[in-house]
Amino acid sequence: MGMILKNEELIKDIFMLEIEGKYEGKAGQFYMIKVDNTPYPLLSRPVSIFEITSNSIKFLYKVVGEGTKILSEKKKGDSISIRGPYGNGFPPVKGKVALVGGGMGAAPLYETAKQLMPDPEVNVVDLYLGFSHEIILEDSWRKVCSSFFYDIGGIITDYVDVSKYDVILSCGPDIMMKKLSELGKKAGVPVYVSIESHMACGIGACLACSCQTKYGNKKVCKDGPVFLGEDIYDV
Amino acid sequence: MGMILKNEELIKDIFMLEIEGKYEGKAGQFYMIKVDNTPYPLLSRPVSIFEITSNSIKFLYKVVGEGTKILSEKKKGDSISIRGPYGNGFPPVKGKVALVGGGMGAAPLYETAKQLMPDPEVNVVDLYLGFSHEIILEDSWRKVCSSFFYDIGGIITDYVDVSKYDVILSCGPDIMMKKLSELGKKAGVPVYVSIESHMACGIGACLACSCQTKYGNKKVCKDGPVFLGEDIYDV
Amino acid sequence: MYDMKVQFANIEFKNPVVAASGTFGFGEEYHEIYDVGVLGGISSKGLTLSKKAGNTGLRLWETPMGIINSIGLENPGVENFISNELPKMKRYRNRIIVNIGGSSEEEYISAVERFNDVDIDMIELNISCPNVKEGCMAFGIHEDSAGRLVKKVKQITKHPLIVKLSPNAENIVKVACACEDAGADGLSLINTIKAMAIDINNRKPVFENIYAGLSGPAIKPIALRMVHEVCKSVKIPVMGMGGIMNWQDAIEFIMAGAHLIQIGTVNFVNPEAGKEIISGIEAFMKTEGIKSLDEIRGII
Amino acid sequence: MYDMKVQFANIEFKNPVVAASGTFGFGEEYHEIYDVGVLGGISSKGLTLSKKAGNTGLRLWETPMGIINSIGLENPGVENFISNELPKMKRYRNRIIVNIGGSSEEEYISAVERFNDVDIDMIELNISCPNVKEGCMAFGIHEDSAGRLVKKVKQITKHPLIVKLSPNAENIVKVACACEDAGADGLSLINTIKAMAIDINNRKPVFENIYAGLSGPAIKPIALRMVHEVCKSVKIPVMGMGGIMNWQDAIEFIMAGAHLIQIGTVNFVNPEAGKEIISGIEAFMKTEGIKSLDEIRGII
Ligand SMILES: Cc1cc2nc3c(=O)[nH]c(=O)nc-3n(C[C@H](O)[C@H](O)[C@H](O)COP(=O)(O)OP(=O)(O)OC[C@H]3O[C@@H](n4cnc5c(N)ncnc54)[C@H](O)[C@@H]3O)c2cc1C
Ligand SMILES: Cc1cc2nc3c(=O)[nH]c(=O)nc-3n(C[C@H](O)[C@H](O)[C@H](O)COP(=O)(O)OP(=O)(O)OC[C@H]3O[C@@H](n4cnc5c(N)ncnc54)[C@H](O)[C@@H]3O)c2cc1C
Ligand SMILES: Cc1cc2nc3c(=O)[nH]c(=O)nc-3n(C[C@H](O)[C@H](O)[C@H](O)COP(=O)(O)O)c2cc1C
Ligand SMILES: Cc1cc2nc3c(=O)[nH]c(=O)nc-3n(C[C@H](O)[C@H](O)[C@H](O)COP(=O)(O)O)c2cc1C
Ligand code: FES
Ligand code: FES
Repeated sequence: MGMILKNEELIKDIFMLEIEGKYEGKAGQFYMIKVDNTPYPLLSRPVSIFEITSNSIKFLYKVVGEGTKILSEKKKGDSISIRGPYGNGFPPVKGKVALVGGGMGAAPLYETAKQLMPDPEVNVVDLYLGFSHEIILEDSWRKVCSSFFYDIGGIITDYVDVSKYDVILSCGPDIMMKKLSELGKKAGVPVYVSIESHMACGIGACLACSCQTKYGNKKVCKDGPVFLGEDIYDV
Repeated sequence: MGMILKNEELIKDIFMLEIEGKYEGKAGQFYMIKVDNTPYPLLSRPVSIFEITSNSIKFLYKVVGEGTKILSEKKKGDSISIRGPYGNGFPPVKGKVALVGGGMGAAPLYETAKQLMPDPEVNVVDLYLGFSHEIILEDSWRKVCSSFFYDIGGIITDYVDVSKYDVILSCGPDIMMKKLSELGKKAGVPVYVSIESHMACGIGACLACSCQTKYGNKKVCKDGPVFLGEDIYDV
Repeated sequence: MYDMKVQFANIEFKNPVVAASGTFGFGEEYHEIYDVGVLGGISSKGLTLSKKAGNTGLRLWETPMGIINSIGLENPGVENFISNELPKMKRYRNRIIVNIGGSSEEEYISAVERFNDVDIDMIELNISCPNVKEGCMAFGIHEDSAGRLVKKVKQITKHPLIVKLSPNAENIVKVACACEDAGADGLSLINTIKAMAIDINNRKPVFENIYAGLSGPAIKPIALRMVHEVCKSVKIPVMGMGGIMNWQDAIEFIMAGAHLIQIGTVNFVNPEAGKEIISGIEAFMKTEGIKSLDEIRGII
Repeated sequence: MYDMKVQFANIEFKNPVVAASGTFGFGEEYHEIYDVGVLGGISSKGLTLSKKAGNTGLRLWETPMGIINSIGLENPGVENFISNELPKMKRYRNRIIVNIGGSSEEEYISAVERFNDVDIDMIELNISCPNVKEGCMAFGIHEDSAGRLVKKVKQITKHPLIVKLSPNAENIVKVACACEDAGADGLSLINTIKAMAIDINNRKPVFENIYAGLSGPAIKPIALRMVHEVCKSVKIPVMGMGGIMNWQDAIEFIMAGAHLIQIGTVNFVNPEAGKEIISGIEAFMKTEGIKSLDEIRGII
């Protein structure tokens, strides 16, 4: 049980949730959030780590259905239960890195950029984000990367010159991540994608989140959510 | 939807809930309270009117199960949905009146006493309350009646000289109300009892709350919750 | 333009939303909350030939997103209904479905017969109530007994006859087909699912009858599956129900093949649900450009 | 003093709480959260003779207080289980129940036979999975096919054999009795209930297989009723399950007659549920002065 420090609507339906406490986790991992303290709804919602601070953890989430709606009604001071961190997170990288996010896929890239910037093995962290309606947290993004590019309503992959980078980390709609994986394959640049799946346990026991990969079925919650794009998409 | 002004624990597990707004209702009627804004739990909980003020309604309730537990976690400023007033409430009375409550049966007697005291047809309003552990709201009770008697852990009916009164209004455990009905019958004094039943609709449509009376089945939610004791209990 | 009308066994309903038997009384109580005339129809509380007092003991128990009831068909009897309740129901000017229960073939037949010269729209033969000790659900468990009863009732009734099926049937599709073969003009399903609760503190079953009937959103996924199975197997129209809470649920049942939908437990949760579901369906049709529900019915 | 031990088919369980097949993997993931050795036993993910990839498309859908799953028996196959998973399960030092699915009698028999010389405690014959296209649940729908299969398997297995029954059976009591007659040493019930959901925006069924299996608290009242009915009808011991969320639910199943209880969906809701249910039962026994669960088993 953690206490909510903030649950603020940034723009319509997009919220920043901050929970007090010392939490662990690396970029690209997620937590399972129980949106209410009653047993309803039964399942926790998987949400990526947005940021870990010294005394809190932050999540950036969008209200899309009943669970996130209930979560959005929680107030400062309410207690909430979360479990995690789960999943593999983004792999260690080197050189010039591009982070590409679409929609709520932006969420895990903040902590990712924050962790990569001071990394001596990493030279460049370019952040590309595609939003559908409006940019959020513009100043924050700028601060955690080498260069920040964004687009509203368009196709963010159009802006990314894949061949300029040593590795690409991405999260967003399948169509975006597939496109990137294609470009990456052509250019010989590894593209890592963070994918979504409906989950029950979140820890690898129920097989609800199985996804087909080149190497057979993998669990999104445990073997993922980050995979090498070409192992997931038929590119 | 009303806004919660107060939801305060008076003594362990007993809460006073105050909701903002202009509400109607007479003594002995009840409201159906939806304890949470999610669909869970499905059914609203019937709770007697404790007091109606010019800009709010108050309920005195005890945490006994999951629904009242959820309710007890609501905070000032939360919104809540209630429906009512339902039920018949206590009948008009005259002369010397005793109000006898046991446990949470005290709840509807506050508004009842408050309404009877200024009534020119009523001469005396004596209030007898039996608590199991501890008295609550002692000062409040005293203010709304002619004389106030209470007992902790004992049997409150032992204190009531039924024959002194023209009518008795009561609410509490069945065993208490049955006893009073017996005494009343012997003394020729009408005893009204407010009874409980599990409810679904609260308005007379589902027949969940049917109770057997001398005159056939009656609905606690609509024909009651107040009945003449001797019509309900075999006395 | 956006037409919610539905033809069901040659009767026109102004929209597909019908109040389910036993959850809406005879409409009067809900009419104090909203004009129940906006509903496509109302299925009456289950009636038996003679008045019934229903079950003793606790009648209702809440479960996770469901309720178990053991009302036991408390009702005023057919005669009282006709003289006291029916005239009031007529004021709502929507379809009146008379739900009939019974414990023997004779009882069903006498009750149904009594309505031959009474102005109602439809008979809903309840062969699925799990809450009465004799009869009722017994007829709905197996296709033979169901078919036999329906055939006899069909022979004597002048009204369109729909049969309300039990999810406790051994094979609900077979029962549905037997009812169709026996001449039923339509089907309604599902009634409540046989269920149980135990009061562990008193070490007793919650209900005197031990078993009672589960309804509400908890059972929706099961109800929807059964409605889909039955709709794929019969040609007569179906009223689908079981746990419908909102217009989205209603659309699911229609996509699964139901002509009409009935709403039960939700009336207790939100007494204005009927009205809201109708406007929700209408809004959905507008947004999606659906002119008639025929376009989406049974597309799954 | 307060003894939670249970004898089940001559096997002693240290307490009545067993993790249900398919919801607990092979224990490993939950062992990172608590010592799963405290459980009475673990029923393995459903195994088939050969490795299975399971179903494609969406596999899980949440419903009001329930979940529908369409995993489709994804599993590593018997051989892989024996070499890679079983050794790890042994570390927990509780009862190992091997859950076996199949699509033909031969497949079941070969799979079960393979365990004859393997050190496990019990075989749970899954004739009730609604999520595979051929076989499995088909065997559990009718008493004849169930009895026939169980008889053959019983003949060849050296391990105690329990049969996992389907709530989708035409008559679950008849299937239970047929399994008992065929030599089953115990029964477990219920598996998931056949259910459905529709994605109204895309006008498609949620699951590629259309139907899938409902579990969780939504179904508890139905599961409890079935466990009660079966316990009243057979002499062999029963493992009861379906929607158990806490120790109170567990006690209900025991009072309904179950020797052991299994917990499935609750593991997803609260991964420490197993541990908590065990301590809850223990505390209840203390408060009520119950020395052995025999005192309350089947008192309803
Ligand atoms: C690893 C991972 C990380 C995620 N990180 C974020 C994040 O940082 N910010 C954010 O806004 N969203 C994130 N999501 C998506 C988020 O989990 C869903 O939006 C959320 O579960 C929707 O719940 P709901 O009850 O509002 O929607 P409903 O559609 O009502 O949910 C019904 C059920 O479907 C599941 N579900 C629905 N959509 C999704 C989805 N896209 N992915 C997984 N399960 C789903 C729900 O968990 C629930 O069990 C992430 C998903 C995954 C798998
Ligand atoms: C007319 C009327 C007036 C009432 N007034 C008050 C009051 O002023 N203050 C107060 O504290 N309590 C009052 N009660 C009792 C109150 O309704 C129950 O304590 C409450 O419903 C318990 O809900 P729960 O979810 O906490 O308990 P649970 O036991 O978990 O409830 C499970 C289900 O049983 C029903 N239920 C349980 N106990 C009762 C009961 N005693 N009466 C009716 N339904 C019950 C619940 O409504 C719910 O549907 C009144 C009851 C009635 C019928
Ligand atoms: C309190 C109650 C009483 C009911 N009485 C009847 C009845 O008299 N006749 C009948 O055919 N069905 C009766 N039912 C069943 C409902 O009409 C409906 O089939 C069932 O509740 C499933 O729908 P729901 O989940 O929307 O409630 C009753 C249901 C409830 C909850
Ligand atoms: C995700 C999932 C996978 C399951 N897989 C199996 C299985 O492989 N074999 C089996 O016999 N039962 C399987 N079941 C059924 C459960 O073991 C159990 O019978 C059912 O879920 C009811 O219990 P519950 O409500 O506690 O979950 C599965 C259930 C779920 C939810
Ligand atoms: S969510 Fe259960 S295995 Fe991934
Ligand atoms: S609660 Fe429905 S009739 Fe009284």
